[in-house]
Amino acid sequence: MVEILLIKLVVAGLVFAAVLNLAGFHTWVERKQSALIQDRIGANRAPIFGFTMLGMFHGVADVLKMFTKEDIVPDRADKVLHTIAPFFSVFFALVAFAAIPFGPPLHLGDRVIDLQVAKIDAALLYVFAMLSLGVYGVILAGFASRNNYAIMGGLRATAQMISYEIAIGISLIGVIMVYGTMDLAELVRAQGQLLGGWVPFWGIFAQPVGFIVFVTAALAETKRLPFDLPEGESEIIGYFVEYSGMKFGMFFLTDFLETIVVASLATTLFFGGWQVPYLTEDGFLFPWGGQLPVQNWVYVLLGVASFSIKGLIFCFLFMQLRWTLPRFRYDQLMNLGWKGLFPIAVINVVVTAFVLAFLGGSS
Amino acid sequence: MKLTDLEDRAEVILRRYEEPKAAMLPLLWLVQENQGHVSPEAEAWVGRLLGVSITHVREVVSFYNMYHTEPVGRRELRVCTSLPCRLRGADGLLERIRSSLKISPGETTPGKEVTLTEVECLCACEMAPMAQLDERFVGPFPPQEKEAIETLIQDALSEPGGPEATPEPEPYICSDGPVLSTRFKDPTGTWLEAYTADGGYSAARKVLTSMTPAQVIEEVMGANLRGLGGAGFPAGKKWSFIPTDSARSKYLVVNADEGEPGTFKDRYILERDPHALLEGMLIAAYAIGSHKAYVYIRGEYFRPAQRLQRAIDEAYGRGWLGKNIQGSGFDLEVVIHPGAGAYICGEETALLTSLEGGKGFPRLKPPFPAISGLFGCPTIVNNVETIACVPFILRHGAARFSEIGTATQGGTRLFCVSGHVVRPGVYEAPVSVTLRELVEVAGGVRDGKKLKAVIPGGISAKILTADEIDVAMDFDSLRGAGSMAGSGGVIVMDESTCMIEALESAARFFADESCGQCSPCREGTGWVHRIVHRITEGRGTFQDLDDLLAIAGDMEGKTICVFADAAAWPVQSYITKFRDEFEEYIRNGRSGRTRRSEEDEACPV
Amino acid sequence: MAVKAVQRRELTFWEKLYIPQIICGLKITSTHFFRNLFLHTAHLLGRLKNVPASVTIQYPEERRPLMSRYRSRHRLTLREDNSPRCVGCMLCETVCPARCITIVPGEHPDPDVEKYPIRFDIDLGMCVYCGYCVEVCPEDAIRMDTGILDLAAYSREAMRLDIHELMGPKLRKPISDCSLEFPHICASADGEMKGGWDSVPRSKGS
Amino acid sequence: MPSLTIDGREVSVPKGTTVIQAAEKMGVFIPRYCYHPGLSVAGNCRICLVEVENLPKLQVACNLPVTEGMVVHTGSEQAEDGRRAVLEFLLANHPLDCPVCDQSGECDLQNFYMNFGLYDPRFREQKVKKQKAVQLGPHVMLDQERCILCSRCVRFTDEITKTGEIGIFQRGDRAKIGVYPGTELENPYSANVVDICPVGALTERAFRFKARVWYLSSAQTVCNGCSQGCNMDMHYVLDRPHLNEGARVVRVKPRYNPDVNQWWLCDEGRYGLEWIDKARLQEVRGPGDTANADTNSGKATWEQALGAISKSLAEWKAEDVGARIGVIASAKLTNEELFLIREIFRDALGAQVSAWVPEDPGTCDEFLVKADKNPNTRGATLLNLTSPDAPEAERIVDEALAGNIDLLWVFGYDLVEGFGEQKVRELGEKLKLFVYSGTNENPTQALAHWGLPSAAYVEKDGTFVNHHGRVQRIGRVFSPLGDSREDWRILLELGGLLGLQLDWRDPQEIFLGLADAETAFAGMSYGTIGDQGVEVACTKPTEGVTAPW
Repeated sequence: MVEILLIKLVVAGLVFAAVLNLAGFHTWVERKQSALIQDRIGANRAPIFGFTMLGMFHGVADVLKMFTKEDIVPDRADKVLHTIAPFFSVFFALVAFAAIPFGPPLHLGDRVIDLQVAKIDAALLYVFAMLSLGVYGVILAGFASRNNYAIMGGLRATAQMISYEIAIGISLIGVIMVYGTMDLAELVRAQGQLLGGWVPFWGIFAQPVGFIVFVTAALAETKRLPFDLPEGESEIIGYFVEYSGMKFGMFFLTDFLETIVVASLATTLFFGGWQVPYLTEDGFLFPWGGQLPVQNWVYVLLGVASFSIKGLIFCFLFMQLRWTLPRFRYDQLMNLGWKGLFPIAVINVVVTAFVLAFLGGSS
Repeated sequence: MKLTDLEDRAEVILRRYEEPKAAMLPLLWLVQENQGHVSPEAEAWVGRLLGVSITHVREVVSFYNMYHTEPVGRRELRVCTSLPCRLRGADGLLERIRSSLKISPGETTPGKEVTLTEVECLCACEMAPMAQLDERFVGPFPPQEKEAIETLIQDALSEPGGPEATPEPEPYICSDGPVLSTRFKDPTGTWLEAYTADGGYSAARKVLTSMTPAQVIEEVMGANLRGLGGAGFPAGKKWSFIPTDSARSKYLVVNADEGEPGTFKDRYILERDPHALLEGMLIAAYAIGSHKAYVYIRGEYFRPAQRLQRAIDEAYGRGWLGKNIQGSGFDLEVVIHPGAGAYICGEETALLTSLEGGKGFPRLKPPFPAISGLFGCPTIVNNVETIACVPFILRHGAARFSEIGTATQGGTRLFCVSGHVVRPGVYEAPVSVTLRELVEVAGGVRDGKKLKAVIPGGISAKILTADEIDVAMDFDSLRGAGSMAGSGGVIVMDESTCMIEALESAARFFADESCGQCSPCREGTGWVHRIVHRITEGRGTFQDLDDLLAIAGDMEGKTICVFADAAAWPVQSYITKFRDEFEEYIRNGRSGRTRRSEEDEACPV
Repeated sequence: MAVKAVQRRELTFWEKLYIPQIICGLKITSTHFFRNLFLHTAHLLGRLKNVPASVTIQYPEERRPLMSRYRSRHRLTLREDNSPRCVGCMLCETVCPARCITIVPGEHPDPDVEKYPIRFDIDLGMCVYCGYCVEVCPEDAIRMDTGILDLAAYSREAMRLDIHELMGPKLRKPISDCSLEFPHICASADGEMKGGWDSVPRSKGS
Repeated sequence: MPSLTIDGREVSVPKGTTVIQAAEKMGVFIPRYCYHPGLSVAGNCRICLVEVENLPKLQVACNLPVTEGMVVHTGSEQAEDGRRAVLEFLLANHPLDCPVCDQSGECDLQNFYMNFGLYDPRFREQKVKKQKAVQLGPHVMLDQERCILCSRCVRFTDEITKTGEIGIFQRGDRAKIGVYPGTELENPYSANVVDICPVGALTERAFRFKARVWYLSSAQTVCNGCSQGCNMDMHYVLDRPHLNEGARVVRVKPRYNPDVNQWWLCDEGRYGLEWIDKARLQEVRGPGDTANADTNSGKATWEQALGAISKSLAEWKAEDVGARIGVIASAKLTNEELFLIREIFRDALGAQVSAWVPEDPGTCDEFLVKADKNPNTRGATLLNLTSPDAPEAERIVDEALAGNIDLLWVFGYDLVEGFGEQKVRELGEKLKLFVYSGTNENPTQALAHWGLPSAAYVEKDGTFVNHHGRVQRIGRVFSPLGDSREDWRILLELGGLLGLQLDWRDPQEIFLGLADAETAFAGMSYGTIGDQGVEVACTKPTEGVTAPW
């Protein structure tokens, strides 16, 4: 029992460390990526012993700065809620990772270790529950600040969450219908099959429309451009207007964490999670009949790498979108959510149901 | 001599004046004669005697040129560099004296022998270029006559009071005109006997015994006698302005502050026929009911003042002045008041202010002097020559006088001809004489040169070119010709004259002599001089000529007295009539004629 | 105001779909991204140095040339004897819209100069760099041509420049250590700058 | 009464009036430098040129007596041209150093030049060099280059002070103003030459380089330096305290009042105002919590002070022994305050009240300076607060020392100066309550039980009556410094605490009450007093304005 606990702790620690570091790394990526897009150089200072590492230490400096900055709590703010809100945000963004499998089970001696922090049957529900709860942090921050702009930001966030949560949920129904499970580990495993012997049976192929709806709505969930209306730096600043120091940093962090969560989810749901095409537990089984047996640890490593690369590609994509698209107007946001994504998702479910009925449980 | 030792003499001087402050100039003269200069102690002493603050004494001392505030040499050599003298070589003379004495104007020789000063017109233009050694006029000293100049310098370095080698000047006196100059040639004619022998004082006797003041004024009016100081205001009319019903005392003031460059006629009357002036004064005083007359003589006229004083003393002795003159019951006192070197005091109100012991500031008119003049009392100010005409009128009748001249101006005038003529000097002629005739009478242009221009009435008058001189010399004709008769100083310029340098000389004179009261004149004269001076230094621009005309125009008619106008007229006339020459000078940076810097003694200016 | 109605272009179906348009956008940004990524990498390896990958100027190592009329930090110009040209006319203090200039004039030993500043402070924290002070100065005594752009300090007090600093733009030290040639050597104020805002009682009426 | 036309409008003026006066009367301002209504006409600046029909030349308006039917144009092209020409001449040798000139901003040369000037100067020559920064006397600096030789100052010293210190030396453009070398411009009115100087040639040494005039605000007040009550404008600066080392009053200028001071102000009054900003009492000082009531070492609030004082006074009243209260008022207080003191202390409490304090007479002359240095002695007399109607201060002090008075309030008067420190110290020990209220720190204040800071006279409204019986408003210039309060406010609050029916809220209302109560002031109000004041009804022609005009 203690062993299991230890193993879980190690896995949880690994996820925690990876995700947080990735989030930190994101600040650098965002700087550099935007710089490259805009023909700039981007962060290239903050040397440590003369090394600048392409400006990578700026993130470190940022963190140090945020920790040492004066923490301001507005006079009329609700002190407790104001303090709790950022922790809420970060916490729910982090715990969402618990249910995401990031690799195939690892055989260590005779012990099988799931590369997933928590094996939950209805993991999908859990993840979305956590993501939905994240909005509480935003709302609390907005209300506790006692600042009109903050409240406005909080309200916008709430409305946006509700509008897009529905689209996400419905878009995923198709996935669930196709794979018949809500356990993410199962879902990933199911995507390991081949469709017609050649094409991996990934969600993207099974549910292309669902994917688009999901990605769009999930982006909205992250409150990043082009859906950053709750923040809206150029108009209302948003729910964290009254935050400074590390509390602000936590909202900032949440932003990146959510990006990673969404990227991970998209990978898991639509791109086969840790699956590598044609790679099974026994090795590569190419459709043309070729075979390449691999050790279990290679298999696991390849799985983790696959998951990571897919996730990073999504992160990159989201970032690229953020530096490409301008912000939506609020009415456009609502139109898109309610009049665009929602009906499309519903139609997608119906069409999926029909297709499944016709195929008659071929999966 | 100590100041305390002068108190008695100061007392005598103070007694001459109605108000103590009026004794300012004589007292300062007294101090300077005895101490060589006016020291701060002396200023305090004078201020105390007069009941005037020491500041005001210093004001007066600093205003007049002839007072020294610092110790000076035992002798003073004043070299005139005004236009008439410069036309005949005053610059060369000054240069010789400077190089010989090794001092600049304003400085004193190290041994305190002599102080050299450069002065504006000493009104002895007939002996130009000339100088004044202490109280004596000496001249002429053409620069080429080196020996005469050396002699003058030796005299200057000798002890005062000793024998001097420089001869008395011998001015050319050809004039024996009908009215004023009949007695000039006779060196003994200044004595009372000689004057009475020539019929003098008969007019005065007639007036005192048989005429009323109104009749006298009537007679003078009928003679068309104009004020010959320069303004040309009918003398009789002026006299008639004196309020007859006023109980206040009335004053007659004779303006002998001759200062206009090119004019020297009054000096001849004062020196050679003082009794004519006294008789005229007696008649005039009778006509206006005055019992006190002042003669304001410019400070540089030492000998004329002495001659007049001698005549006055004689007249007192013979009962022609003082109480109950010749038993007629009429009283008249005459006081000579010395000026101290300020051209502006020739203006009648400035003369009155100066006479009252102030700086020579012209007064605002109204009120006019005939209503409120000297000491606030009705006052008539007349020029020496004007008054000297009066005996003739009363003796021979107004008609005789008036028919000599033109319809609007009777009689003759003493014309002072100077500059580039063969025989500079005083010429009496009827006022109807033309300018060309005058120049010819004076021998014409010297050295056979061609005539270039003539100033008909003293330096202030607008210049006339050689083509314009066929004009009668009375006031109205000259005004018609665009100039003025002024003081009768005719300055002749030949073709070698540089008009720019002539204007510089005039401008310097006016800048130097402006009293500084009214702003247009104070600043304008200095401004004009600086521009013209800059042109003579070769740094002129064509814009300067327009500026000069504009400044001159702006100065005109905006001041208390006509000094500013007088300063503006030469500028306007020289530039408009000789613009080509000015432009050529500016273009070349120097005169196209002769340059002063060259040692060219034959062609001064 | 005239109102001009601009007809919006009706979106085509493909445009309404968003997705192709988004992809177009992504194409543009991605082109830049990958091109620059390639070039930067090449530059790191010392290749293709002549092909620029960015428009960035690396301030402070690289600086763009300043326009001659650029308004940088102020300085007080000097006479030949190293005393300030300023005559203390206070026109700059008068014209300053930010009221950042504080001048206390004093009597200069040379009567032809008459006035000179005992004190001349500019509070850069308040300055709006409008340059009016330079425009208005009748003596050309103040200029904004030092080219000093990096104006940062750790306190508001440190943003206040006194006359010593304004005369020698490098100098920032106590007056007692000052070696600048002053006509007065601060003597008329007993070696101190007088009349500071802090020493002045605030009047209620103002 | 000849009538003339100026700029198309007809006006009738008394005979002998000059055109400049006639124009001024009808509101046409003709520029002037040398002309000053208080001095003789010099006519030398030539700026007041006007065009008169049928006269060939431009005339100076300052010396042109009006004649019947005269038609004057002040703004015609000819007149403006003439003025422009004159201005150009005036500026020819002017150094044009307006930026460093103290007069800049209130300079007639600057103003008229802006109106008529040739902005492109034609004068390109070397200017005449004259002396700058010449110290003429204790109060006046001279800049000969800026001088336009209008001779106003010369005429002022000749005609008004008759001291003749200033003169114009030399002639032509070398002419310069100055005093005789080695002498000073030192007469009791010397600073007036600065006021009348139309340019920056004469400047005040006290004001020199202190501030630019456009920083100054101005308010009307009267001088409290002596019983003449000269009208003046107080110039102050509140928003640039570095300029004047924190003092609010920068300078004062005389304000024209034909019946009091004309255009002039004495130097004593002009420079005697430092006390307004220096060494002021700014906080209420009382016995504090210490049992020792004989010191005022502790800081207190007004509420504590007035509460304690009124309680003591009320006790005395309850015992009906009012005569044991003594009040030494001051002729430096306003009529309103003296009236309140009389109402509260003498009439309501039955105290012995005196405004008659021993004081040595100061300097005086036959012009403006009066020996009585209190601005309101006449007012105190009219309110019967001086002998013989009231006891002298000396008697009150004696009675206090004799133990007949237990409660003493001194308004502003420095007892130590009048009676010696020993006596006052004794007073402090003997008296049950010893209150001092005043503006500035002095030894008496330190010895009183309560030291109340009161506002300076320029910090409150009110009226003074000058020696000649003229009631003048002093006008409020500043708000009281620190914690200090106007005396009338202190008295009104005290009256309220004592339960007296005083229905006045401000000096204006108090004055109306005073006008009702005193026949000398009958019918007056602040409205009728106006800027120039009015004479009290029963003016005794004691000593009139014996000015030399």
